[in-house]
Amino acid sequence: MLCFRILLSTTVLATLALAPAQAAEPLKVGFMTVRSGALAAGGRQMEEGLKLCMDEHHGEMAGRKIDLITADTAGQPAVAKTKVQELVERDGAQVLIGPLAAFEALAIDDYIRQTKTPIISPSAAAEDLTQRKLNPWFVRAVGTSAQAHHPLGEYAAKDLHYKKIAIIADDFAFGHEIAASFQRTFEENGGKIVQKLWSPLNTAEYGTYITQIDPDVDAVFAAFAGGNGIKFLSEYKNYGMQKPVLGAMTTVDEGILKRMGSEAVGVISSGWYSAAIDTPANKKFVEAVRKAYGADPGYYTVGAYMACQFLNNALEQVKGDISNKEAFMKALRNVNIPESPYGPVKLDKYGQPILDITIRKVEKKDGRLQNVVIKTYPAVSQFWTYGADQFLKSPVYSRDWTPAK
Amino acid sequence: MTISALEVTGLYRYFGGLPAVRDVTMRIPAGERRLLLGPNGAGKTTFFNLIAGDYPPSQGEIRIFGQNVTRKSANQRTHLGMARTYQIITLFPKNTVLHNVVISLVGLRECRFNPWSDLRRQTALWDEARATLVLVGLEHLADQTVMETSYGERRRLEIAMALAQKPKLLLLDEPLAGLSADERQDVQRLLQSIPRDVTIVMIEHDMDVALAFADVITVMQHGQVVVEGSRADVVADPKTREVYLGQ
Amino acid sequence: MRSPVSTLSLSLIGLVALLVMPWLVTSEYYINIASQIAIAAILALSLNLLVGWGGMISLGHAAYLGVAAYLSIYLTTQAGFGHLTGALIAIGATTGLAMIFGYLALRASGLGFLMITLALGQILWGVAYRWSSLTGGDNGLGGLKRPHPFGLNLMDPTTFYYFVLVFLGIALLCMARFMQSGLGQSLQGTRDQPRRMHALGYNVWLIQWLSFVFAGFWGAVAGLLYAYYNQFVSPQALHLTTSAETLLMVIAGGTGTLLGPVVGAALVVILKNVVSAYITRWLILLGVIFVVIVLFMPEGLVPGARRVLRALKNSPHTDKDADVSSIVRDRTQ
Amino acid sequence: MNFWIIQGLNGLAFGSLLFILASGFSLIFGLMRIVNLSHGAYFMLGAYVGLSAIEAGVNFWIAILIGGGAICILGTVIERFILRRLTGQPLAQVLVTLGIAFIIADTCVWIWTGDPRPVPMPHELAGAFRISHLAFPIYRLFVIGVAFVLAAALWFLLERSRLGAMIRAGVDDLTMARAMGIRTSLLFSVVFCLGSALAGAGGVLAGPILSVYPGLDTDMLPLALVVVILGGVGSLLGAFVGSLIIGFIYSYGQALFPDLAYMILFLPMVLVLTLRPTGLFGKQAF
Repeated sequence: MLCFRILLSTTVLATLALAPAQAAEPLKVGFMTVRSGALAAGGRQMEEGLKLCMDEHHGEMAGRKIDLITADTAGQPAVAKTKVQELVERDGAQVLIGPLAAFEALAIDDYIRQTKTPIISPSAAAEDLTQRKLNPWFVRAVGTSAQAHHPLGEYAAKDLHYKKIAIIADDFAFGHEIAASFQRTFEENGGKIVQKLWSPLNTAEYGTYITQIDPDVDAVFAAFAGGNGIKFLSEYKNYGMQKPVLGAMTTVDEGILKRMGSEAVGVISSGWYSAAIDTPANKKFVEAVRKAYGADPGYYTVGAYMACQFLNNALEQVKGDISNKEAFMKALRNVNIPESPYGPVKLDKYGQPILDITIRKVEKKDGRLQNVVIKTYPAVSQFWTYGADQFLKSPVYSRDWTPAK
Repeated sequence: MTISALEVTGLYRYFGGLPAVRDVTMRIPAGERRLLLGPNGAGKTTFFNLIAGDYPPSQGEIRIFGQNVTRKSANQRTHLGMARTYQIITLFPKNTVLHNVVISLVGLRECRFNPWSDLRRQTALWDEARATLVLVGLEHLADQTVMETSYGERRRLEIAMALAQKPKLLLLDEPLAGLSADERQDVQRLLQSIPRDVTIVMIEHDMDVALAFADVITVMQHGQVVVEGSRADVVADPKTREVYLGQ
Repeated sequence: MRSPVSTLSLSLIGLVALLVMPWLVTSEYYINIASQIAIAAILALSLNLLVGWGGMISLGHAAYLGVAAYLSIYLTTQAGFGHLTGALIAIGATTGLAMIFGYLALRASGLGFLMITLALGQILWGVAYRWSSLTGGDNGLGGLKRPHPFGLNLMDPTTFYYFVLVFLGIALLCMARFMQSGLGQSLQGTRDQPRRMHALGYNVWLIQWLSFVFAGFWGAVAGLLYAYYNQFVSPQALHLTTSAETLLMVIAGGTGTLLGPVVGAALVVILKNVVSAYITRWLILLGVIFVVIVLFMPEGLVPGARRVLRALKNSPHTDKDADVSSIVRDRTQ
Repeated sequence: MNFWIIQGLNGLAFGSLLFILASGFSLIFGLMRIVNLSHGAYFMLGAYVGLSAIEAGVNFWIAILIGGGAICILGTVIERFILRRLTGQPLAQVLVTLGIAFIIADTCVWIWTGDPRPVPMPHELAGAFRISHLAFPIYRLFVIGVAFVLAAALWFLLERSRLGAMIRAGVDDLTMARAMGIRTSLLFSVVFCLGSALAGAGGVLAGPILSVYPGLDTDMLPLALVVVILGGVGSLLGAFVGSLIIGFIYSYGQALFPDLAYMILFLPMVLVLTLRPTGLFGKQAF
């Protein structure tokens, strides 16, 4: 209690103090990651991305030392809740980065509102976090599930001229949202989703599903998260399947692409990031990651890295003074980074970045598999071309969004 | 016509195709002392278990005091006034002697379903249990755990637990087995002190004790009744000798 | 024999410590941890009823936690019920579920019982995951506001802590009464000698079933508090690991004791939430602690500590060798 | 028609995997009455060890032996120094094996970083086998073959060998077996080693299909339990038939009732257990 009071009083003092006086004090940033359990791989990549960014800034942003406090949520919502309390109440974190999974982010959503703690999401892609359940203290440093896959649907119909596609996706919110967004733009451009297969997240083997795929389709859209993409693609090949595969961003993410073999070659996917994006900013970033960790950066690495850059950008706008939280939030929503691994980034008024979405194809280059960019859709909004109002009128994408025909 | 305490008709029980009890029919009038004799494996204990309701018969009918209990479970039969002891002593070893008797008493009372009222405070129950212990001469051991008592004392406690329920039909499975001569006398005296209106069916190997005790004797072999009759009849019957000597 | 006086005095000390705790700790964070421990303790106590006194090892106890939490949140945030109605329906329905689950699970005993409870738990987890229109799928349900019973502001961590503590107190009282009640004694009898209990006139199945339902009821209470605490529920609450953790709390603390599950709950919650901040590989530590408890205090922490204390008391010269030897002697008995 | 054939093959292949996983569990439970909740962790650790061996340049077949051998050693050590001290305390054993499962799982994240890793399959078994329109992975056919060979070998071991006679005697009546002069202590170690080795080797063998990832242990353990419970404990035939039934339920069930995908394995188990608490082939209740 005593400590807590002291903490309170320092906050009060800080509020009263002038910016330069405060600059001397380190800024406490709480970072929620996953170190144990099934999501540990993503957690580690997040830590790597964040560390890289921190090192780039030599642990200082806008003249303030950054005091990074890391917590392991174990990928469990209830633990995430305790951990966010630990970071905010006990350790006095003033800004949060994390957590990894959407269900963790949703679990702490109420708490964030109550404590009015600015939080930057480095990976959770759930649509509603920046849409129907808008949280004024929440900003996302990655795309939404649908943001990356609206373009792919259009591309599949217009550029690849596919007519009939079967979807197989992880049976959880992320998979539902990706599948529905792809289906929407694909069908609006004349394609037809003839089949939707939902495999449980913990599906032991995909043989049962692969053999159900309609043989008359032009292609299969496979939307998987975590390690399921590895399993699916290798089994797809072993079952002698010939139909081309379209992937979600996470199906062939660099984080798992490094573990794949020839089965991944040729998979076309879309995303807001590829390690193969050919810009100086990204080349520099990829170089650094390869040097430090010996692998290409993927979804989680770049997400955490960018979350950290968002923080830096916002801090510079307020000159390191976050005593006025509203002002800081405004700065955070005003983040504008013209050159980043993503490309140019700025946020819409919902706290969601507007991003270049690339269509990528897995190819073997320089002795490793890469998501080579074949087309770029510049400055894609989370609402695609529908406009926020119209988009938000319909309910969030779900498993039953539109049945297959 | 008087109602029989126990009436068994055409009772069969198979274990994996092997009959342990075959076509046993028996009628025991109220108040009778019946002895079951027979070599090991004759099916006596299986017969007991069928009557007690540990498992259902494969065929046949069991009536207790005129009521058909063939499909009734063991606990329901107990509530009809039946009690039994076990051949291999199955007490609650970590509890006190007195506590064991209380458990026996609670079995017939509604408070066995009460999740709230403290059993320790129901003094009537404990007094009654203590009185039963006095009856069997174990009151001095009331507060010892069963683990601390001797084999003979446990035998008597077995009987006390059965008697505490004030049964009208008492099944005793070898109450004298493994006892020393002194202990036998104690138990024997105890058995003799049971009121005459209680029907007793007893399995026992000790011929002298058993014969002195029983009104009617049934000899079983291979799951069947071989001889049935008064003491003298059974002893005189050549089939009895065959069962015991001629195998 | 344990001495009732020292147990009582220890419990009193514990009670006082629990009551003044909010004044001693340095941050609301720890008060929240204490609330979590108390909620986990209620769940562990209810499981202990089955495991400790009934000898029925259940690996599906998260079912009651999760279902009550889902129901209360769904009813209040989606179906428009008030807090009290929502809570009552949630607890009532969950207890009803325990009636059905008990009916199914008690058809088997021992490992079969364990497996049926596990399977039923997994089925519920599957339902929560799949039936996303109702449960929110993996995203779970949120948006629950804590109620304001009797004008209490439960949003305040300290008030909430006392609120939970009252329930823990009632739970402990009920468990203590249960242990000594006719039903509790009967249940312990059916654990040790089911056949004998049958012959003594006990309907073993009914007694186990009633206890199962009673345990389910307390599981539901824990679930309700869980929902209020987290203001959120996801399939994780129904997952096998939650059941397993609860079982670990019970066994580690000491089965068949009153305080064991509370201590076990504290151990697991603290390791998972507090120690994990300092030790990255806290799961390994958790595993090692369980192995060590089983090997050196197989009866659980609470009875084990009692034994060690007794051994210390009994040796007049508290020299270390004597202590060790008396512990060893105890063990070999 | 094709649907029934291909899903039947899928079920057979998955059932075969389950048998390899569950046979060791059943063996250990049958003889020693130990519910080894670390069995899933053994399976995962075996797969990781095998993977590391392959990455170090070892041939796939040798890697299976290495995976099995490593887990055999681990299992024997755990049996000798931990489980043996807890004979006759099922609760303590449940807790300790659960604790060990935690330790193994987290150690795997520690050593192998938590990235999902496919185990490369031997080149000679890659690709699909085709008859007219049907295509089926050669590796899965191979796994089906392995399961049948393993079942036969285990049957031979249990029914025809001296060791098997001792194990059967132990399963039937432990005290009797001791009285007959069987060194049950050694027997336990051998059986635990064998059961663990089956889990470890099974992990490597399953690797190319399942790949290895944190959580593989908790995904697989319930399946092993389901198989053993459905088939009946301590019965080799039960484990075999149980595995195949579960395999078929899994493949047909997921295809025919996608809404029940998450529960498809547990519904039949509840059904069987409530109707026949000894399992399909078990002689005794648990």
